[in-house]
Amino acid sequence: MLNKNQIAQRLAKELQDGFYVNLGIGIPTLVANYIPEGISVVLQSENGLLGMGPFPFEGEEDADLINAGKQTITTVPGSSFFDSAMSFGMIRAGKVDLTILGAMEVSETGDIANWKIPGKMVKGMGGAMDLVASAKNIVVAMMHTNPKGESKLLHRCVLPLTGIGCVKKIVSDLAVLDITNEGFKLLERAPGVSVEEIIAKTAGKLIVDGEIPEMQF
Amino acid sequence: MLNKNQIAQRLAKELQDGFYVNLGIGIPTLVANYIPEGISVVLQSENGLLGMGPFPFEGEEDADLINAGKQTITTVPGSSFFDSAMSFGMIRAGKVDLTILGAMEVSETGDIANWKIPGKMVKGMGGAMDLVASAKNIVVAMMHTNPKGESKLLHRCVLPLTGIGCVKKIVSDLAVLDITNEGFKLLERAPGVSVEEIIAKTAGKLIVDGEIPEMQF
Amino acid sequence: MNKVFNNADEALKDIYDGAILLLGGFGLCGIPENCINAIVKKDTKNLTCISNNAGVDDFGIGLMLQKKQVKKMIASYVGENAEFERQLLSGELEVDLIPQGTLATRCMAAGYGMPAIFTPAGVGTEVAIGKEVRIFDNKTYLLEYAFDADFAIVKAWKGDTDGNLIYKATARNFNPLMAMAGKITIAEVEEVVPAGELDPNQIHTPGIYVHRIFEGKNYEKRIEQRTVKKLAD
Amino acid sequence: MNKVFNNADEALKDIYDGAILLLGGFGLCGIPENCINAIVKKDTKNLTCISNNAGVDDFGIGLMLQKKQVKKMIASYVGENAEFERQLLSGELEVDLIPQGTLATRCMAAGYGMPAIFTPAGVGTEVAIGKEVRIFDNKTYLLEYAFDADFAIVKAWKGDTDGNLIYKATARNFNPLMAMAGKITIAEVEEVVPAGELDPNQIHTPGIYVHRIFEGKNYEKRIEQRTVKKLAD
Repeated sequence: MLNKNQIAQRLAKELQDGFYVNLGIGIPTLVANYIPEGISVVLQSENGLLGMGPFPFEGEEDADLINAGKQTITTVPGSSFFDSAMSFGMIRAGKVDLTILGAMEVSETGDIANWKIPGKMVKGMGGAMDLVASAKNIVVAMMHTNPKGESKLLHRCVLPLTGIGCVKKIVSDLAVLDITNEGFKLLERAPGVSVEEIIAKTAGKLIVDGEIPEMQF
Repeated sequence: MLNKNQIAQRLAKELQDGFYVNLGIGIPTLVANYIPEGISVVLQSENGLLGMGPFPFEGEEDADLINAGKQTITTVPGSSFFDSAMSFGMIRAGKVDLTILGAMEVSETGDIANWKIPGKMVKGMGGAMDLVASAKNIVVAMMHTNPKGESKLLHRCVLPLTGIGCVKKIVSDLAVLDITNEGFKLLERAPGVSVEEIIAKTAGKLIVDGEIPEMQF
Repeated sequence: MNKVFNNADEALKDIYDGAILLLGGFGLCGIPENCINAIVKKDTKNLTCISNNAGVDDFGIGLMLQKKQVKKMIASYVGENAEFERQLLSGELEVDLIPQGTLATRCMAAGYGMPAIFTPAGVGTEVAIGKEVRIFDNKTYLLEYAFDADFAIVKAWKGDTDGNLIYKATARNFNPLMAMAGKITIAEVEEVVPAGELDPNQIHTPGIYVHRIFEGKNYEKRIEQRTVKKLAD
Repeated sequence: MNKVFNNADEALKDIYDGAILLLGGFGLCGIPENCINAIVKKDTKNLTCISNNAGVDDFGIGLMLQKKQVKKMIASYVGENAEFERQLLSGELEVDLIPQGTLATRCMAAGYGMPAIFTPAGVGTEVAIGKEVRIFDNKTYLLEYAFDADFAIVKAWKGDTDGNLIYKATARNFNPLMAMAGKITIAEVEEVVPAGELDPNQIHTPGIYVHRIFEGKNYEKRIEQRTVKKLAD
């Protein structure tokens, strides 16, 4: 079973040289720590920045320079600032090559729910609905099950949806899966995790085709 | 009968302090020379400038700084440059207080034609269609008749339209007229021009109500 | 025509009960601190606030929520505010949560004289309920209307006496969009300079969109998530 | 990933017969001179050119018209070009004249992922023929579609190796809008600097929209209407 940093590390393998990438809050943010050698990507933050850099050194924080998670950050050379309309404009126009975000539930058809638990939690969708409706390449970082051990990879989502038919791939603590026309397709399993465990913890339709390799980092 | 500069001079009386003004090509451009003392207006050029100034001194022309008539110009303090989408955005949103433009024909209902003579001339509408469709206050500068002496203030326009029901006022070489629900309404006559001449040279419905004063400059 | 005011109280003196306000900022970044404090002091009521976030409990729009000045909140994310959640769950506060890009683009639409725009955000979700749907080139979009707000209240870095504004870094966010979208736009800036001092090539919001400007005082610029690297890292 | 090319020939080497091009500039101001000359040299045919104007007889897009490379021209104003008028009247050239703000906003729509926009420009005129009409709040609008162009070819003042662009004065005009709207965007600039040299707060076109950039040579920057004041004035 992967920890959060290992999930981020595996997600980083989805990056390609020259990609513009939007990383959501939580595990996706950690992906920035694992960008492979020799690959250059530009991080987009939907509050109006291309070319997000690492956190600032202590004492160098600038309240006017934050990411979409409201964290103080820095910029890298070649960065640019713009307003929120242009930010979501480039997202809607498909200029962002890869979007990685978290999810509470994903369905076997690629629906995603991550913004609301009726009666319990209403934080709002932020930019997630725009991102999932627009990005051509959406990868979800999530735990395979909830704290009670129930699968979060479902036949259909139970929670209010963020977007429909949009998720292309999932990297969970247990596995890497594609979303195909036939359902979840198991691609890789986490080190030490058996195919049987993944099958048991995936409620939606799961395709297991041939030998499933262990993830490489 | 007014010459072009006098028409411009009369038009300048429509300016109010703090107005943002778009001046079309031809006579309207000359209005900038007659801005009344104590009044400050900001000139918008739809190719992307607020705060247009006078022509540059010889030798100081900048090919990157022109107005919508492609003339070399300067800027005044407080000017700003922007792209054409924002330029027409502010026009559509009604932020420009006054638009003065030329016309080939105007109808008694405020329709305007100024971009095309079928079979003869097709230069294009440029920004005129956007301006007349959006501006809340459109004043036309024009000759009352064509070179053959035929009225250009018509019951209905004959030439292809630029916009419908949009012109609020006309300053011609003979008269100042409002466009009202009942047709052209004569407000002022040019020095030495009789009401009878204006009636004779106005083909559209003309309301002459009481004594018509001579224009003041 | 003078656009320059002495302070927030003067710039906001005609804000009235029941007004619809656009309030700039993302989180606590680039929010109009002086204006918000002035509205709290003035105790204007029944406001509709359109803003990406609702501040935190004791800063930003959170202060207006504490005083129950807000009737309705239109935002994309409100997850940092216990009082907000309380008022929402108790039904005291009307809330319309909308996608962030939709929020931004509905402001832009108002500023650009476009009555409505199409966006795919929210298709197939509860956001789409009751909305007009249209397919272009095999993709489904929602029709979303331009905001119609009484006042836009924004924060910029520098501004000039003609109302031209320049924002700093990610404090830009929604501010230029809201500045374009208000019937009356009030900008508070860190520094007001005479017209002519700002480079016309670098203006983010042309003065035509800004009706009132003043130099704000004592910016706190609170940081919500202070994330740092230690020098040793 | 390298975006920097040596010259126009290299940056444009995959432009093909029948392509749809967006070409920046207003009149002769801010036009991509080097790219236009390269397309003329390459003699690409059957092009659809979307540009506010069509150059003059012997400069800008006029050069492409002289060589009959243009099948269709989409523009707002073409009144400075005798060869254009001849080809139009003879039927050799297909022409779509559209309002200038519509041209600008259809570019922006493409760059912002909006399939269509509403504008009042052209309502009640021949521009409206065949177009969908819709009334919002008692005002009538036309539905106009985002451009779908193969290449956007723009001119900026400065650019960096990541493709970030800054325009100068009114040479900005349509360039940033077209830069956003191309499937492939090619920018020629007066000066290419290393990434990091431009102030991120002053970028007009973020590099995400720009696929290729090169430093143009020998700009003529012809002036169409040289209007001056004599020093004595």
